[in-house]
Amino acid sequence: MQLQYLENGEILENAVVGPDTWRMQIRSPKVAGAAQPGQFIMVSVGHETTDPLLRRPLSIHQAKDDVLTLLYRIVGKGTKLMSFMKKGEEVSLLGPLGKGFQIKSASHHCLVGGGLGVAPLLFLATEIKRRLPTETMSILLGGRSKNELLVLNDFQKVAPVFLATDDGSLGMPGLVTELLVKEVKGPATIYTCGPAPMMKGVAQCARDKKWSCQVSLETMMACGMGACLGCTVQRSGFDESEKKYVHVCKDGPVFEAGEIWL
Amino acid sequence: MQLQYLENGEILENAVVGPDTWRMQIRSPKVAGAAQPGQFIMVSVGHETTDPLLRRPLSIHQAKDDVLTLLYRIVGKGTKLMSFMKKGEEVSLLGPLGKGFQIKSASHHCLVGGGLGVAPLLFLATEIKRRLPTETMSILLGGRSKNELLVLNDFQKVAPVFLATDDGSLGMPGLVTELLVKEVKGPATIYTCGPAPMMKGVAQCARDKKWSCQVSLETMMACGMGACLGCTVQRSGFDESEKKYVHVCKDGPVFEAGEIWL
Amino acid sequence: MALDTRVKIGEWQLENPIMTASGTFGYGEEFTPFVDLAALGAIVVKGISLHPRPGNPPPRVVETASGMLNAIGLQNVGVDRFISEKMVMIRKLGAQVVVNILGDSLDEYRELAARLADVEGIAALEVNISCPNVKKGGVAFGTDPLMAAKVTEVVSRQSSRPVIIKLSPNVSDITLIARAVEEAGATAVSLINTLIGMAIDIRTARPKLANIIGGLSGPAIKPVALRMVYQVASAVKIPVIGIGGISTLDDVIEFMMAGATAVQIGTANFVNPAVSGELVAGFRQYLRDTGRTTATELIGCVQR
Amino acid sequence: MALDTRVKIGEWQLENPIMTASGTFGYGEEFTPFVDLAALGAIVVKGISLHPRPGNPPPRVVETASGMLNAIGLQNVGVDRFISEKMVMIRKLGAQVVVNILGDSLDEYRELAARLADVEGIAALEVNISCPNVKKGGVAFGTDPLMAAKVTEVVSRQSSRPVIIKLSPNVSDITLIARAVEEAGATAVSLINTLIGMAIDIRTARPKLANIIGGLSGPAIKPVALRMVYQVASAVKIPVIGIGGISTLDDVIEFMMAGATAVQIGTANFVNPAVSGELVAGFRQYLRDTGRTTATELIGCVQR
Ligand SMILES: Cc1cc2nc3c(=O)[nH]c(=O)nc-3n(C[C@H](O)[C@H](O)[C@H](O)COP(=O)(O)OP(=O)(O)OC[C@H]3O[C@@H](n4cnc5c(N)ncnc54)[C@H](O)[C@@H]3O)c2cc1C
Ligand SMILES: Cc1cc2nc3c(=O)[nH]c(=O)nc-3n(C[C@H](O)[C@H](O)[C@H](O)COP(=O)(O)OP(=O)(O)OC[C@H]3O[C@@H](n4cnc5c(N)ncnc54)[C@H](O)[C@@H]3O)c2cc1C
Ligand SMILES: Cc1cc2nc3c(=O)[nH]c(=O)nc-3n(C[C@H](O)[C@H](O)[C@H](O)COP(=O)(O)O)c2cc1C
Ligand SMILES: Cc1cc2nc3c(=O)[nH]c(=O)nc-3n(C[C@H](O)[C@H](O)[C@H](O)COP(=O)(O)O)c2cc1C
Ligand code: FES
Ligand code: FES
Repeated sequence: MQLQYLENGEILENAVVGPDTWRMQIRSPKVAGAAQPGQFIMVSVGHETTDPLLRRPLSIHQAKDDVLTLLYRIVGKGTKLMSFMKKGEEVSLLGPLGKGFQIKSASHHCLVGGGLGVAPLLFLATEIKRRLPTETMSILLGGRSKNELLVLNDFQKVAPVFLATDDGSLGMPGLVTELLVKEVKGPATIYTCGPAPMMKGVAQCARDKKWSCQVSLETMMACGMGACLGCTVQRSGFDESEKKYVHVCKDGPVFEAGEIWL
Repeated sequence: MQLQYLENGEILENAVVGPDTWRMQIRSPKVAGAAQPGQFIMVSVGHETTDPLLRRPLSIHQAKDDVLTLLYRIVGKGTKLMSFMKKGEEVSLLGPLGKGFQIKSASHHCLVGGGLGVAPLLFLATEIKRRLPTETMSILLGGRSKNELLVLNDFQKVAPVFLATDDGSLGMPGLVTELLVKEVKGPATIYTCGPAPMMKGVAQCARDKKWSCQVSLETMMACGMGACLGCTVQRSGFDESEKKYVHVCKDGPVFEAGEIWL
Repeated sequence: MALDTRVKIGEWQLENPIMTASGTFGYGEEFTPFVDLAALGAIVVKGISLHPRPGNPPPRVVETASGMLNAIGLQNVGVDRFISEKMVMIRKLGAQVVVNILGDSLDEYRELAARLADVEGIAALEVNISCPNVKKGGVAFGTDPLMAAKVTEVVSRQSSRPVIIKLSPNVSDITLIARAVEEAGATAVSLINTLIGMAIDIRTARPKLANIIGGLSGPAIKPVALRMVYQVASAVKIPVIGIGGISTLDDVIEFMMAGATAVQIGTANFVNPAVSGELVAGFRQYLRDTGRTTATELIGCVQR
Repeated sequence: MALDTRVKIGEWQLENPIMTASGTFGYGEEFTPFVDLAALGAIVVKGISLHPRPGNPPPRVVETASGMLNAIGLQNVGVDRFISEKMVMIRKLGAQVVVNILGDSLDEYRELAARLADVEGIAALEVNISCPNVKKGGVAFGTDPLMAAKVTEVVSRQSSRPVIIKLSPNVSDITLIARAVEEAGATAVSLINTLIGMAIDIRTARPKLANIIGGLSGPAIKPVALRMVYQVASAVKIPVIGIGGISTLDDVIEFMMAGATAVQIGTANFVNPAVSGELVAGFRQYLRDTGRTTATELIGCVQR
């Protein structure tokens, strides 16, 4: 079984990087050392108190040497409490968890992210570039408007970035799926993370073109490690058998699009 | 009914003053303005989380102009969370609550405190001195050992202080009750707060000498304002009637010793 | 467009669905510095018995994870002093007042209802058949459909006012009790009362409550309360008043969507004594923000 | 002086009273990076049914105040694949293994017990008669003393191993069920399973769980669980295994003082996957620090 750790990391940075969006850097040699792109961690957000009770799943935004980076949006009390954490404090991490992206040689690598879905893509882009330095890659990012497009510079350092916003405040006006059709001509391998409707659109488009497409899913999670069976999504093409569901924390969070949506 | 406020105060200081013991100064014009010696406040210790759920009762250690001071010992998660609060943060206070000490002219005022029981006595001493400047006062403080005798300088500024420690590491070796017998010869009015056994000893001694004695009690509390009926202590000399119990948060926390212990 | 925040319990119309729960709001006056009681849907006063009760010895309360245990033991001044002293003060508060009663025999319930029958300033009676803290009576009535029905009958017969039966959650099937009291003529049911719980101080190996067991309340019990409100609302036609861990506006809306016509705020009053008034204001705002015009639209609107 | 941390459930001796609860510990292997499974008193595996079950549609879990709701729907591979695949792996873990079974008919319970009868590497059976998530079966067995007794009989007759009956807390009087299964031959009882609860997403006016209702677990339910363990331990002579919100060493001690011979750790495994092992170490230390020499001294030592 893959290596997993329970590690108290030291917070090196915890700062705002966008509207309600924060980035936390943590020194956690074990977790950072074992991390693969597309994997996630479960972070504990309270001090000894029982509310919030459960750890929160967050994608590994970047892992370099002994430093792990998280990119998170405040949507409730757990992420709110995370934003109160200060440099120098300890935070408990469980990870790395789940199956990440498959990185194989391809004629072109295309990363498509929407909203907070960009989180796992930076680490992915970095690793594709490191492992397959000779291959081409493009990064397509979408959001409702300009200020939803996060950490652009970090992406631009790795590969050409194409942008789309619903309100046209930055990049092409429209959806990132249109951007995909417009910018990616030749055959490509697609990696996508973002809101479900966006990912479905991307998967649809990839299927039409017979491109391979990996999607990164989110569900509610209690344990993050395959113990509670709480994080199911339905598999395409299976009905009443015990194969009907896959577990996002263990079988995923990254899946072949076809496994989830026919 | 007496004035009570729900006020968000600004933390001016939160620092260690003894073993596991902290002092918090809060700018809270309303509560500080209305406070009387012996009264207490209910402080909320969590951010929006439901554990810990209830406010915590703490005595008013000092109230000067618009600043309220609390003296607290870390005994569990609520006080632990208080110790994490930082200068500049807001804290919600409910108060001032309860009936404090009766300050009447007396031939001598004697304050007897043990352990954290010193908390309400500083404000009391200050007020006795302010309201009855010509009358004599002595302050008797006891503890297991030296480092349990807290904020001595603050008391010494107000009136002569006599000390006793079980291990003799500071002041007279022995109990504060022995100190009372030794130091206070003439008739006196006694005000005491501390561990129950100590207060019983003091009350006993006062009764023998026919001195009036006020005791400040602690119980578990849910509301602090007379609504839950959770903070009862049994009254002396009442049995099965509805007068059997008094409520520490409303009828007290300060009582005539005779009302509780015959 | 005008907002209609009113809800009806039998013939009784409340200005809004926010009430306070018995035993958590004293007799109202303690909260006057923090809440305009007249602005609340109603206040429910501490449970009243025929004779004065001293209540249980201390300790009576202890905190638990997101909740608290209480074993007050129904301390109260008795119905006579309640009428002669407390009601005089309560009438001055200008609030809609529900009087919560409890007995340990049918006769006691009957007698209580009779004495309160023509006391003015009382909007409704709430009958506690479920308090877990008193060994005799209490639980027995609340867990047996027949006894629950009998209590409902005797009280209803004595009272021209709405009679709200307050149900115990410590039962296998709360809908059985709810149906029984509905048939017996209850105007409405309120639920839940506290779950029975316990805590031990391991340093002394003694129960933390002198009464050994006590009633669990607060956010911890909200999921159980919401489920029971949902089940009961689906099982009876009379109005259901939701109680149990309600602290925020979201909680209020959840209970109404589950089928509650009104809600009661209990333990949350201890955490924030101003909360009931804040929820009334928040409720108006919520209706506006969600483009609703009446409170009644919310009742039971959860999708099944 | 030597410490004896062992406790006995029937003829079965556990090295210590710390077990993990069914459905919260997978089949054990997930936790091998964090816990030495052989050091635990025992592990209880996810509930097994006669036929494979896909379980409920998502969402299946939601957090509540100091707790969580789950509606997994008893997803499992079925007894045959459990025996042919899972048990092979489980035997390698070197742990004491309790197999949790559930059925929706007496025949199914009988058949399950029969198939597991001579499978090696199983220390005991735990019979779930209380799972609230499945509409048929489950609850019915657990809330009716007669049915509970019948299940106990059929399973015991098929099994030479200790049979632990796991009780539902969603009943008016849990001691009735406990006594019934004791008389029917249960080796021990374990309690509590989850309380039935619900949560609503007010933005969509939909239940947060696809199954609408689910089982409430975690620290929120601890006071109710402790009270039931105390009541059952006073009502039966067979060992009681305490379950419900246990997360800390203090919790373990509270349950043992209330009368539990052993305890199971559930939801806490999700918060800290190493907790069960930490509690075993902490338990030894606690006995030393309090000058005790045996675990059994603690059982039921709370003052009444
Ligand atoms: C594998 C995985 C990776 C994720 N990566 C990231 C990331 O990199 N950055 C980021 O900001 N968020 C990420 N999320 C979502 C993140 O876990 C939730 O936003 C977070 O748990 C909310 O916690 P909270 O206490 O702030 O909100 P809560 O108060 O718990 O809930 C607030 C809202 O968030 C929703 N929510 C709660 N938990 C989850 C969850 N596990 N998944 C989806 N929605 C949830 C609730 O339904 C509710 O509507 C990821 C989720 C998963 C499953
Ligand atoms: C009127 C009044 C005035 C007080 N003044 C002070 C003060 O000035 N400084 C100070 O340090 N403490 C004071 N206390 C005690 C203080 O309220 C408790 O220590 C505090 O509530 C513990 O909270 P916690 O969450 O840290 O501990 P918890 O985790 O809640 O409990 C830890 C331990 O403290 C005990 N405890 C909890 N609440 C109370 C309580 N209300 N009274 C007594 N013991 C309790 C518990 O039984 C437990 O043993 C006062 C109490 C009262 C009633
Ligand atoms: C301290 C306290 C005293 C209570 N006294 C009564 C009572 O006298 N009569 C009654 O019917 N319910 C009583 N209750 C139950 C509450 O009215 C309410 O049903 C329960 O607390 C659940 O709501 P909550 O979680 O919002 O507190 C009491 C609850 C508490 C906490
Ligand atoms: C996700 C989850 C799945 C569970 N599955 C089962 C099960 O299959 N069989 C069973 O008897 N109990 C099951 N339970 C109940 C637990 O074993 C335990 O009785 C309950 O959660 C209370 O303990 P806790 O508060 O420590 O979690 C499950 C609980 C949870 C949270
Ligand atoms: S979150 Fe527990 S199994 Fe996936
Ligand atoms: S603490 Fe609630 S009445 Fe005293």
